[in-house]
Amino acid sequence: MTVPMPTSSRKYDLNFARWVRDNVAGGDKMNMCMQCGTCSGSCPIGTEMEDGPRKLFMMIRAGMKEEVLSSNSVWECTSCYRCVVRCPRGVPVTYLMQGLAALASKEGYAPKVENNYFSRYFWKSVELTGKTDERLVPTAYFFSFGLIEGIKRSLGNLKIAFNMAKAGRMHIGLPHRIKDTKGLKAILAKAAQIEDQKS
Amino acid sequence: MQTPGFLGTFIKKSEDLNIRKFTDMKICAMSGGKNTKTDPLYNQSARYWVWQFEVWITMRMEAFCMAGDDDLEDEFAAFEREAKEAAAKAQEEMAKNAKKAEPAAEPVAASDEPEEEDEFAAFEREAREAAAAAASSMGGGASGGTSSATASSAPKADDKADEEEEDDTPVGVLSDAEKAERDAAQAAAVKTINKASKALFGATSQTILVVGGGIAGVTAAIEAAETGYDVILLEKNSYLGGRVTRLNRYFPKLCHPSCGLEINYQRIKNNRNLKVMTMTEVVGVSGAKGDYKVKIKTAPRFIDEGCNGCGSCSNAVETTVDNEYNYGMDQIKAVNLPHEHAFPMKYVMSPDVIGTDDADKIKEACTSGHVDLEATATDGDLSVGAIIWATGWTPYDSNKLEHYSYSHSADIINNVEMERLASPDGPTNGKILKPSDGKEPKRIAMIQCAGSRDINHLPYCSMICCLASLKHAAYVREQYPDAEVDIYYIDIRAHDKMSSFYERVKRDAKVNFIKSKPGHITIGADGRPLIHGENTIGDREIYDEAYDLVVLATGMEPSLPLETDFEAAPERDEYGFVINGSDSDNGQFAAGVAGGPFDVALSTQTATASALKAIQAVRGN
Amino acid sequence: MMSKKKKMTYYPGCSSQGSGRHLDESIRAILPDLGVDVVDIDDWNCCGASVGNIGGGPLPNLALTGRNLALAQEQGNQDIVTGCAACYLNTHGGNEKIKADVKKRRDVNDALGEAGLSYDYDLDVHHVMEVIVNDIGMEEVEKQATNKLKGLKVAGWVGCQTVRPFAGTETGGKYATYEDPTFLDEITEACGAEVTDFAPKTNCCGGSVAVMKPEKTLHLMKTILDAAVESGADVVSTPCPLCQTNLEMYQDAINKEFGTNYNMPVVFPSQLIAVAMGKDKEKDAGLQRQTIRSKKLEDMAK
Amino acid sequence: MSEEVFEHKPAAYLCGGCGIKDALDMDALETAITGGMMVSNVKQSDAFCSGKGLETIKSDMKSGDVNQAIVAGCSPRVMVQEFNEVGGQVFRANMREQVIWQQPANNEDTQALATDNMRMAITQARKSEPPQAHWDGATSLKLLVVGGGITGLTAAREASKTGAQVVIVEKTDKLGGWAGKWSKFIPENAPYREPEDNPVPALIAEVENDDNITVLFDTIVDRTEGGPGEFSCRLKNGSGTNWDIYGAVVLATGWRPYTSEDQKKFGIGETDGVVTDIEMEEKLSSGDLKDVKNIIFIIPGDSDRMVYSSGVSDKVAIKQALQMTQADPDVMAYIIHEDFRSHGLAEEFYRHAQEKGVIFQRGEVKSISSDRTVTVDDELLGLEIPMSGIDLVVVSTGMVPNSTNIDLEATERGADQLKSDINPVAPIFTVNGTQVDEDLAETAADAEAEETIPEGGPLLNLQYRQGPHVPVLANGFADSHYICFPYETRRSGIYTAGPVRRAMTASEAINDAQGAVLKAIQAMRQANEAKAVHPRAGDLSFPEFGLDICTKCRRCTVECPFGAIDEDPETDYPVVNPTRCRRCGTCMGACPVSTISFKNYNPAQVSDMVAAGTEECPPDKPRILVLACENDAYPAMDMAGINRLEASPYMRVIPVRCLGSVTLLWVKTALEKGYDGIMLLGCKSGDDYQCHFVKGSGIAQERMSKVGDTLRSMMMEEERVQVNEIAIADSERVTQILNNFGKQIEDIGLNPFKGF
Repeated sequence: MTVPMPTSSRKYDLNFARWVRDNVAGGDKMNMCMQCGTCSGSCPIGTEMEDGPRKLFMMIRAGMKEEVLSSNSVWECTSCYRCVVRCPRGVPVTYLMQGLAALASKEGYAPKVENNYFSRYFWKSVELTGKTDERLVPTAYFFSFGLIEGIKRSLGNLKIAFNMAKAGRMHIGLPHRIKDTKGLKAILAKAAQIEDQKS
Repeated sequence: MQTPGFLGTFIKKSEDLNIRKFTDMKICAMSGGKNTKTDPLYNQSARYWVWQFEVWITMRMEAFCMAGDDDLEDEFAAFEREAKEAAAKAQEEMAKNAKKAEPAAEPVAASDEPEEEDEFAAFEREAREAAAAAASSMGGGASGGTSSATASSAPKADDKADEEEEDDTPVGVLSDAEKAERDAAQAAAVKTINKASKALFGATSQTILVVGGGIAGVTAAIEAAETGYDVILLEKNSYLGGRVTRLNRYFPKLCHPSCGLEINYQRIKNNRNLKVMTMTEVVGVSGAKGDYKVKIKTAPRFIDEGCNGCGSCSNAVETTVDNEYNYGMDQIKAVNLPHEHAFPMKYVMSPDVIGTDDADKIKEACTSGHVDLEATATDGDLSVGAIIWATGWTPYDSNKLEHYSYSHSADIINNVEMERLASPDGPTNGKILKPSDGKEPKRIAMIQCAGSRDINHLPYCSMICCLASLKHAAYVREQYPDAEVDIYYIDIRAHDKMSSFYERVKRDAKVNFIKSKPGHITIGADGRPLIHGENTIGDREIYDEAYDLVVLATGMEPSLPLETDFEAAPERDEYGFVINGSDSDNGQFAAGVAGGPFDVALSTQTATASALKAIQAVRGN
Repeated sequence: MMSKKKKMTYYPGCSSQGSGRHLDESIRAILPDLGVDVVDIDDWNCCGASVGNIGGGPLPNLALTGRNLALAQEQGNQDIVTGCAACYLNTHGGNEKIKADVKKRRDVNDALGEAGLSYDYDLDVHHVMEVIVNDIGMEEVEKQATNKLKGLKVAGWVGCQTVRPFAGTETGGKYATYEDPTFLDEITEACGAEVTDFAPKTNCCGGSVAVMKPEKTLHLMKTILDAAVESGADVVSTPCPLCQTNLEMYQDAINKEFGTNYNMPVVFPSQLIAVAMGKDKEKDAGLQRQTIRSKKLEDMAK
Repeated sequence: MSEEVFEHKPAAYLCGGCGIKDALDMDALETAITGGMMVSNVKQSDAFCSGKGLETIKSDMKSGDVNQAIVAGCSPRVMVQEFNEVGGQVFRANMREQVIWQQPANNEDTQALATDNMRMAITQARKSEPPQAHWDGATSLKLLVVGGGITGLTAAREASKTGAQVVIVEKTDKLGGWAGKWSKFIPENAPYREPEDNPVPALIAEVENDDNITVLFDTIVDRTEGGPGEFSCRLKNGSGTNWDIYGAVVLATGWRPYTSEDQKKFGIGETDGVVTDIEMEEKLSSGDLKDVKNIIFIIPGDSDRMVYSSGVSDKVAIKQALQMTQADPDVMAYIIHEDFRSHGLAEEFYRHAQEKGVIFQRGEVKSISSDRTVTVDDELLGLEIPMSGIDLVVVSTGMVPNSTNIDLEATERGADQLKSDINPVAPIFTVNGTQVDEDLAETAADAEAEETIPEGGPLLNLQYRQGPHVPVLANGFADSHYICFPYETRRSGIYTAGPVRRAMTASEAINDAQGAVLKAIQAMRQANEAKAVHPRAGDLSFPEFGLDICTKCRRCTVECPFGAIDEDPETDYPVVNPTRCRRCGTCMGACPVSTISFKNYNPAQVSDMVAAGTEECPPDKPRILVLACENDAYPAMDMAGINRLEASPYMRVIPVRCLGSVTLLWVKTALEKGYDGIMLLGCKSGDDYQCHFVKGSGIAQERMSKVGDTLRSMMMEEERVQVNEIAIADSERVTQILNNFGKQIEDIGLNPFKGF
């Protein structure tokens, strides 16, 4: 059954919590949070997050959909899994952050967030070649900010690229690709289709 | 990651907490002041004179008895005069006081006062009768004269017709008919009593076994024994008292555990139904309710039962071992009395000594021959009808809390170690000092739920830790008026009556409460522990705070291992707590923390209940 | 220690073809001698990493893992081993999800069916560190490490995803703790090198955020470098290719930002083992692939 | 009571073990005993505690030549069991802990101390007789249970199962109380996750079918006289009164709902769909909740309420929320709380509720509008959140203990008694010598004490001199020595159980009832054997009153901490209720004419001991009398010995049962006999008392505070008599205090009466 994303006229939508529980990966565990702060306190870049996972979960309970999906916190996660292993209630915080980011991306929130671009180009590369190209993904990502910004960011990394190439750690030439790109594409399309049916 | 705003929040919060603090108020006077307030008897200025007079009487009385007949007349006359003077003075004082006390002057005020009046009457009567008695006991036969001598100054004490007197009479008077009813009921009751006593005192040959001699085990054992049943109490350690004997004080009264233990030990010493076996563990249980066979193993003490505690053995050696009583925070002689309050007060020798020169020195030092170097562990079998598991708890292993760096800093300790630091018989003689350098800590953090309420460690709440930390804050604040204590918590779980203790500690402006479970602790460049986390209230803040001393409020794990090879093992929940036998009725019961994470009040409560259940089991109910 | 040679299917991961070539090379160099023969998954694809969950969504991301697992299964049903932390986390985590959740299993197989593949979920996925600790054993490493790295001081930096969130779990091999793992130091010692007192063992370098927004994560790497230098280390050893690359390539940026002067070589434990086993310093240990090179280590290498 | 004349046949046993013989001149000691002390039968041994040593004493006792053994050796606190077995009265002179372990060996002063200790012990024996049972009548073994709720029902069933006859007095016409109405119970059994079925109906059936149990409905206890084993109770119901005799009482009168202004602000009873958690139980039982899809439970965090609800309300809210989601998984249940107190294993219950989708929010509810929009000041978000679309709001109450009968009018005497029982602001800890919440202590003490005095009349209407109520503690909870000895009250034989003691869940009350029953049965048995109950359990001694010189001053009746002494309504003489008595001796200390005594502990005896301690004192040596509480101060002094802390050799220490038993006679004797200073060491007094006899220590301080005037009138310095509170762990402090006192006395100079 497809449950539409709740769109309530109210600012605080008490059904949002349940919707997240049923529709976001790991959302069933979100409710186990007891607001202790271990996750945000453990986060290596907790200071960079506006809200941090704990507060996000509380906002979800309070039904603050807009604020949750437009929070920068979901995009800052480094996936270090410190919060996951420390969480006294077994909440898979990292997965939830990724899930919320995916949701925000899908729902059209936070289009200007850098990580969103990065993950999009990353996925593009995977879809096309079956592999991540360490050259192309960052470059595409850099240029996603516009031509000037792209050149600036690329130049900033030029020395790194040079060093890497010198050490033989930068692949030169056409991107690596898997043999069965067609099969992979079909698999991913099917998976995306199944996923769409769910939500 | 310095977050200066954080401290500001602290200070603001502290001020809020202390909003009701009025600095011009003085501490309530200790006992005198309080009694004056609360006890009507003492609530009169005339009381002063009553006491004064009492001292007189006491001191004179014997003088009369000693004095010869000849001196008596004079002595007595003098006494009488003094008594009269004192009485008059008291009356005057009383009158003055009464005026002050009843400005309302309502008619009911009269009935408010009889206590006072009566007191005075009694006071006078006392003088009269004491004198009469003194005189008559010496065969003076002056009773007539005596009563007339004092009667003039005293109202009639026996004037019971007075209604005010009646009101004051504590014991309501029954009519003759009512008395007859009561007496008939009493007489009738006596007839049925023999039958009842047979049922209640039904003899049983079965013994109750209590495993574990901490506060719960001691309580269960002595309560059952004082009810008239045979009890064997096993304790793994060389002394009774378990965990609580290593606590400095109890919350919320902040009194010493040894105080209640001493009473219990006195009870044990005077009870013939109870047999205590120390250094003994259960290694096997088989059979069923009413007929359990319990295999026990007693470790060698190397000092036999006859030890009289003289200590000459200990004086004979210099070798030391880790002091288990102080959680290894210091050393103790290899043959020792584990602590000053150890019961039984008998020495114990470390097995490490066996085979060394010290062993011979020790043997030689004990002139009464109570050292047995050949002692070995002995096995035994007990036949018992019911078993009470009072095996208590073990502090959760702080080393497992890797993110709190317990093993990386001497100044990160746990709550049981804090108890020892604060105990007069602890490694620092009760002075709370930083273990790293022995200096006084100025800033102390306490971290709640260190390993509790955590599915990676102990999923349950250990119940005691919040209150223990509040108590630890009190220890610190008493010793260091300038020190600041920060308590990091998820929820402060001060249950039922204990919540007023929390409310009161909160009023200390230098005890701060931060709703945050810290993420981790690192060691700063200056060697001080640095706590990292998120303050969860309001505008969340990520903090890094340095402390001189960090106390991890670790929780309790049941000591009885979850897996035992007992044939008839007690039923257990998933954490290893013994499930009380009330449902399965297998004659095995839990007392204290063996049955769940409890504080001392609940441990003694459950222990008393377990004694009843065990008695029912051995009675065959 | 293993009595018989173990056969495993090897999943190199995307970094093996770029930034992490020296990890790949050193693993391939040491494993057979230590008793593990490896065969690559034929036509393996990307694991999806962390950002795959966002870019592609949970099920497509899981399907990537499913495809690798299905290929490995076709190839002879040997357990999978990988050296990359992210590959391990995704492949092992995905595998466990597929095993535990009937619905996910069905969905993944539905998707795999589009390419004529299927996965019966009876493979296990291991990290190469887990294999070294649990299957090979430190004794064997020590025995074979004949070219002892005497005097080399090594700060063991485990990073995040190698141990989190699986190293402490039953299926993850239960070979290390999350906060204070010791295996890296044990490898260092087995190689005859000296372990330095290095506290931020499991600190995060910023991961992919470091690639995207280095300005937000430079201080994380600085903390690690600070501690390494403080401990007197000659090199930092880390099992994670992203950690290695980040910490190595951002040192210039850190020096610029904080006015420091760091030039700390960052190597893989497999490189240390390779050198200690007397393997070729370039072909096997890949020491030439360091952008910051350790002369001390290279001098010890054969 | 028939009494034979007791012939004293003392013998002294001088133990030389533990280094005593190396530190003391044993032969000189023996000579002193046979000489001045006039005990001819003296034996020496190296270990009287050994089998051989004990055998010596035993055979002497058996021969009939000896019936009192005075053992000089270790402290009376050790080897108790061993010496208890010798078959006669044993007196102990502490030569070890408090002599040779604290004094230099082979020293004149040490020898004098040892000799005096022996002299005092011999004097003690001379004025002591073996106590005999004071009771030869049968005592009742029937238990009275007041209250027919879950606590009372459990108490009755458990007592019956242990062989007792039971009467339950229930003031309504129904058994079960509050708990009987609950739809489900909070789980107390593993795995502690799901609400459990209500056990009360089955329990009621069990009680009703039990031949040992009688249930009296619509009945209250109108009057209670007597004591354990002989409580004469008049029970009253609509049709009249009836007397019966009981051995002990379990008070299980339960609780009533707490409501505060704060709760009223939520519109309970006004706004449709806002109910209390108690009303919610009825709804859950009746199933009247079909249309409720969104429900909010509010646990207000106000501190006044906490003491009545903490840890209970939280579990109730979880239970009810779980019941809602179990009935209909689509229900959204919110719990708004501050500190969430699901302590202990109830954390499982909390987690389970979260698993089931119950949502927990931390914050304070600001308001509830008429359409039930609940505005929460969410602490964690720092925002006010309006939660709308709510069908039902449930507000937690609390449990006010029924430590009184609120249906009855309070009497003035009763109120006075309760007021003097309560001090909610007893000192807890001090910072820089100031109580931490001194503002509260000063300003709120009286106000709060007034406020927390429970309303209503007495539950048992005790015909005790000290008032009709069972004593209460702060907030009206029934008396309980609630850490170490939770069932001990200041009224022997009356045990409180269940929520009247503290807020607790119904399941917890079951356990509590079991404990109280054990104590009640124990008290009945002890009374039957004429033995004292806690803490001097088994003691056969009891206070005897020489009424011939009694002045009816009422000191003893007023001061007895246990209300054991009444006044005869006709003659006004004190009447002791022996089974109520705990044998502390406070009455003895109170009596101005010293006419109250125990066979083995009496004013004359200790007075003589005091005199004996300074009998041979050279005129130039100071002597200090230490009267030390045997429960805490004396053990602390022993521990000072164990720790080999050096002490002044001029102390003469006499352990007393309780400082409350110290009579001024002893002080007077001491001053007359030339002691230079007197130190009384007792336990912490006051509301947070550590005195095992509750008030003894406080009373002693009160008495002694007046001695100063007398001293002045004798031209002596006030400082010569001091009282100190000593905790048992104070071994170092007690030594310091005594040594400082010794110095102080030296500075003042010797007692001018010395040598007269």
